[in-house]
Amino acid sequence: MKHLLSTALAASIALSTPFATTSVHAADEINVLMFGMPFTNGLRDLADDFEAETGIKANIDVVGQDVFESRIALSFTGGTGDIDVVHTPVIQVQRWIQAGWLQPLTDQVSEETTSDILAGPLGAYTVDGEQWALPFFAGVGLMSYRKDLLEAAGAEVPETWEDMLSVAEKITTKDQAAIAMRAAPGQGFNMFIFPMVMRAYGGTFFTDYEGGDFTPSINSPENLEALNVYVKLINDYGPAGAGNFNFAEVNAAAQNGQIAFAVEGTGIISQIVDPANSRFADVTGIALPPGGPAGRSPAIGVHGMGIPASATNSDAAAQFIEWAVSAETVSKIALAQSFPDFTTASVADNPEVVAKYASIHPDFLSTRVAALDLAIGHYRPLIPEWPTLGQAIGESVNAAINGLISPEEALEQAEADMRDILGQ
Amino acid sequence: MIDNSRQFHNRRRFGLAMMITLLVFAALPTVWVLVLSFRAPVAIFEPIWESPTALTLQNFYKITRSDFPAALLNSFITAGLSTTFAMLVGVPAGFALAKARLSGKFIASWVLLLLRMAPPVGFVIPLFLLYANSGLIDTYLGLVFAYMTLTLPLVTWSMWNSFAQVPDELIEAAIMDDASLAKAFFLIALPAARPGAVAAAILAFLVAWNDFFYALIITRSGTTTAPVAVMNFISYDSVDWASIAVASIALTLPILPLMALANRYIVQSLSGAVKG
Amino acid sequence: MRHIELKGVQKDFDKTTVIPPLDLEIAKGEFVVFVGPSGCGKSTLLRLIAGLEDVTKGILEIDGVDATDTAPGKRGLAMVFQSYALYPHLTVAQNIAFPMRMAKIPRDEQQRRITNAAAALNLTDYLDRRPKQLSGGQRQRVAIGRAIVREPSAFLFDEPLSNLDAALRVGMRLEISELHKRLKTTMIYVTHDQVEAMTLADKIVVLNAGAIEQVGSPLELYDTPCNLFVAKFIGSPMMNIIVGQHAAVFHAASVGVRPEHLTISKSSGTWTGVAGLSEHLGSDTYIRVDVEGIDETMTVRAQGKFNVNRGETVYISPEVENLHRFNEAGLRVVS
Amino acid sequence: MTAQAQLRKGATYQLQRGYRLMMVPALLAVAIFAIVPLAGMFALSFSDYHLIRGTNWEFGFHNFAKMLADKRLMNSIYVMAALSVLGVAAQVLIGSAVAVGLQKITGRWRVGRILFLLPYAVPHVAVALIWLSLFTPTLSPINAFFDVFGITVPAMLTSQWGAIFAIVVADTWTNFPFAMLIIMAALQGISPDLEEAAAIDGASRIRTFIHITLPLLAPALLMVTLFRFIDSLKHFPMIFVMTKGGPGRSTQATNFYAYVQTFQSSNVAYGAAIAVMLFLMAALISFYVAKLNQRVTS
Repeated sequence: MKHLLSTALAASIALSTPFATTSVHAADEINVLMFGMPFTNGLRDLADDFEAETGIKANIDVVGQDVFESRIALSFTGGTGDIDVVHTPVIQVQRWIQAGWLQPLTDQVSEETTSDILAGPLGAYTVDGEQWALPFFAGVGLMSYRKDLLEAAGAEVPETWEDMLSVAEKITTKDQAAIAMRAAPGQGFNMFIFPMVMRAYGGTFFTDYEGGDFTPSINSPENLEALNVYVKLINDYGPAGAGNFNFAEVNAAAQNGQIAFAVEGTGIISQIVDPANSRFADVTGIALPPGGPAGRSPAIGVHGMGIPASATNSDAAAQFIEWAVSAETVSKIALAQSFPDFTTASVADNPEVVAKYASIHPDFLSTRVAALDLAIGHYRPLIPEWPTLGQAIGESVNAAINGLISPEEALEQAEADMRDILGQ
Repeated sequence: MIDNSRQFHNRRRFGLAMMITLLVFAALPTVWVLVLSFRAPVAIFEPIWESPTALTLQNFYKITRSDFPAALLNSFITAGLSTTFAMLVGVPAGFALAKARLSGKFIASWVLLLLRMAPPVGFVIPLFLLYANSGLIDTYLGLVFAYMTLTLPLVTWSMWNSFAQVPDELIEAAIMDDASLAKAFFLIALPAARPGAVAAAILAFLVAWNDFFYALIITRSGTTTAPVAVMNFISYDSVDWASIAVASIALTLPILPLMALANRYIVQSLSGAVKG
Repeated sequence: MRHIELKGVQKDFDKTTVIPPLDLEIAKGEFVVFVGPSGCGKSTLLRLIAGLEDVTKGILEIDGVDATDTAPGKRGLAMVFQSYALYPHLTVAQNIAFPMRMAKIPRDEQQRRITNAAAALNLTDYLDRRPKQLSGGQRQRVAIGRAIVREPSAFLFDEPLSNLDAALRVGMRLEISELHKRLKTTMIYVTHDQVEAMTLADKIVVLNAGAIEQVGSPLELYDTPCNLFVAKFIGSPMMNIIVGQHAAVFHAASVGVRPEHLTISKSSGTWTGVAGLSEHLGSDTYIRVDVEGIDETMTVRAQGKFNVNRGETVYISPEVENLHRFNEAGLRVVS
Repeated sequence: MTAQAQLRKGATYQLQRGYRLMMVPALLAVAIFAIVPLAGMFALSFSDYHLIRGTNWEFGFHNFAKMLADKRLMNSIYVMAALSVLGVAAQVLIGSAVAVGLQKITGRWRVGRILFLLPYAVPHVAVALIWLSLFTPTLSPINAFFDVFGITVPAMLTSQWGAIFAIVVADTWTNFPFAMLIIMAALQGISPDLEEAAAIDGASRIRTFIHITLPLLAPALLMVTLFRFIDSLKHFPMIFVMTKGGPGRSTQATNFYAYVQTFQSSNVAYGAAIAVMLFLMAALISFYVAKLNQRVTS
């Protein structure tokens, strides 16, 4: 039986190896796979610049995030070598490194390049002394608020989630919701937002992450308190359908004036406060996200670019990455797109860039820096299992929001799932 | 008598009301997509009656400058090729299955149905590993081969049914007239089963055109098909509804004339299968 | 002269033998009719000759040459199917032209033959129509036309008239008969209708359960049926069969007598019976009679008009010289 | 035809061989394009192929043993059953209603049937996106319309049954025309004499429909139901686009769960085992469909 099966599998996998082609594309050509966000869109528009500079043709494929996820898993394991440069969300990178899907680019990028990159995001890609990717994006959690509505309600900008609850109650009427946050299940959706509440109340994912004790602690009283707050804010003070909102819906609700507060990543907040996008921009302010007994922990999401282990053209790939994160390229993109999340330090010295984002909102760049300072690198645990864990926890949290199970049950279920996934 | 006619009118009215309700159900999303496609991006989240003039052609222009037209072309090529291959291979096979004297015809029909109905999620990984080793990832050929798993059983099975309705005596008459089997097939059986063949080709094209899953896994930038490309309008921080609406229209328009043209043939070929 | 000859031909479907080994000779120009009840294997036999079925055992010769394994189209035979099997997407002219196209006959020759056939079959006005637009009789003629133009050495007809209504059937029967007289080509014709067989055939082959019961001219079969099966199958109304005591008188297990060989009288006769239903056809009268000592009701033909009331006692007498005597095996006893 | 006759190479031997030759390309194609990946799927289902955890290439029934205790799988089957039963019922009902209704419409209004056919032409990804927009409260014209009257339409995608309802609606919208087409075809096959005869016999219209029309439609209805049912086991784009299996796991139908296991949890072997289970279910149903169809083809 066993023999038969392995033979069948081997046959199905290797049947056509004799026809295998070693290279999918020419040597002076690289394939870049990214998912859609302002930076990557901007980068795609600059592909010709790269070819003009280096003579290397870059096929920059910018796809939807779902499409991206489905593709890379098989490309990496299949070792197809069809991707030379890949988008590396920091939360996934650990898993990829462990699985051997990336090659380090420590020796391939120059000191000159790395020294111009913010230390935090750069460090997020340093594992076992090797550099596995270079960051181009660091989004942090911010809060936008409607000055006019706060004034009308006679309330201050909330400093803590406790404050938020009381302010939200004052603002919420039949026609006016107070707040919207991502609630859709997913490690990049509600699990981008919820840990901000969790960590403010002192909640953690593991007993001692820094000390290396990976016993799940999601079922803690702190987390339960946080989840109750999160659920209450969304259900009692959110607009209709808030229980399944994702960033797009949050963005739309804010721009339509449906809500007073949005706690979101910089990308969305910058759109909410941008007069070109939003009719309420002139009455909207920016602040740090609320904190709690354990302080303030803005969400952080880092994106970078790395080289898959199976890449056939890694020299050209490294060249591309260096070009993509260079001050010149990033400045161009920051000017062409709505992209304030750059990690190349010297771009902030570019007066045009500074002027552009100051014109959107004077506090924007400064609040972003303040939030970056507060953010912890392992906001979401940097372990290989995280994507699976985050998915499972996100599903439970979403179920609690939508009343399918109670918050207590949700956390119990999440803890059981975590143990299951971690094999404990 | 009076009672009867009132009943009759009530019934008519009820029937009419139901048909109108169903028509609204059928037409609303279409109308909505048309509206959405002409909405100015700023006004997209506002009800149409609040800013009825915020209409624009910009969305259409924008999409012509994206990757979507290329994906549409890829869809045409792969759906067209896989339909052609499936017809070339499946139509003769359907004919032979309908007319040959074979044991195990039941098994054959079962296998065909099963292949048509099997869940692609199980197929796709072995297929991917196979492709990865043979350089078929992101090639038209690879996608066309994958679509053959959908279109070939469909074409063979429905042509089998269509040819079964062509009387055996027609083929025998041709054979008696000294036609070779090939001539009997091309000159007699195929023309007699034409509605079925047209319907089969259109259904096969639809299935391939419709596919999302295979294309998601085994295409890259070079051969991305339109159903996958439309997902690219959902990006990291926004959903481009206007482009999605335009893309949906672009995805549907090529199918419409086919459906209008083939409506008759599909009913014709289905009716045989159903009457049996 | 021998044209088609079957030597020990046997046909099995899977493991069932539908035609046990069988010998048959068909002479050139002969009009042969295979007749028998449905399921007797007559169509299968025709299809064996056509080549649409394989012979399991035995040899089929055409013109003295072994044609057992010859492809159907190469046997020089033309077939007219029960359903006509007209090609629905082709016009009448194209249908008729099809076998000539296959034989690669030059265009002008094709045209000439189509014109001739259409004229002969009254199809000239319909050449551009499709089969759907024709009546049953016209379709039948197109099928015949398609067969004629090939100028085959023999025509095979598979119950060609069974889809037509009664009136049309008589007309078409005459047309086929005249066609045979004109072309003098061998024709093999399958039917379950013994009237068709009697009126058309030079030679009738009576089949039962795949086996030949008797071969002969219509009158031979009528006058000297070789067994009970043929005796009962040929002739309408059916031959009266008498068994038991009354048959024993004639030293036979059973005795057959046709209705026209019985005379009926109200005064005296061999057998005494009670009159049942009478059918008045004008020229003749058929009277059903229940005879004492005979189980089956007998049919008697009286010439002209013969009036008898139901229940009236009648006397009937057989013409002894026209009696058919059969032994216990049902075979004819030759006196 | 018996083997005997083939050995004989008789008159029809060439013909039968010709038929077999015509099947060869299809057989080869099926073997290469379908049987090979299928064998791979079965092999994987017995393996321990995992994209992250590593693979020892040990074969056994462990995946199937795991399935028995997997609550998420049970949940997914439940979801799949709900989606299939509700969706197929709605499609058959609406399809029949429209088919019967359209039968009464004659003259130039017949062109109107294209309106009912249109949804069938829309690719499923587009269908899912369109209905996602209609179920997104901030965007949907339905919500906006009812807002005018002060009615708040509840958000569908945030509750289990709401999300199932949303998927069923989208699925029904695009697939009822299929049911409609088949039932229209079957209605054409029913002689109007029968209904007229029933009317003359004094049967009410409802009785006529139940006793005359419905039994004659039964084969068509059964065919539609089975076909749609099997297809609904393969639900993917609607879930992928509209709910991602949420809220919670309440729309994770089995096929989607297999996808999640394979692509999100990297447990390819387990995903393949679930696919095998689905395959066996499809095999069972298609066996029945093939039986039904046998009358037509033989």
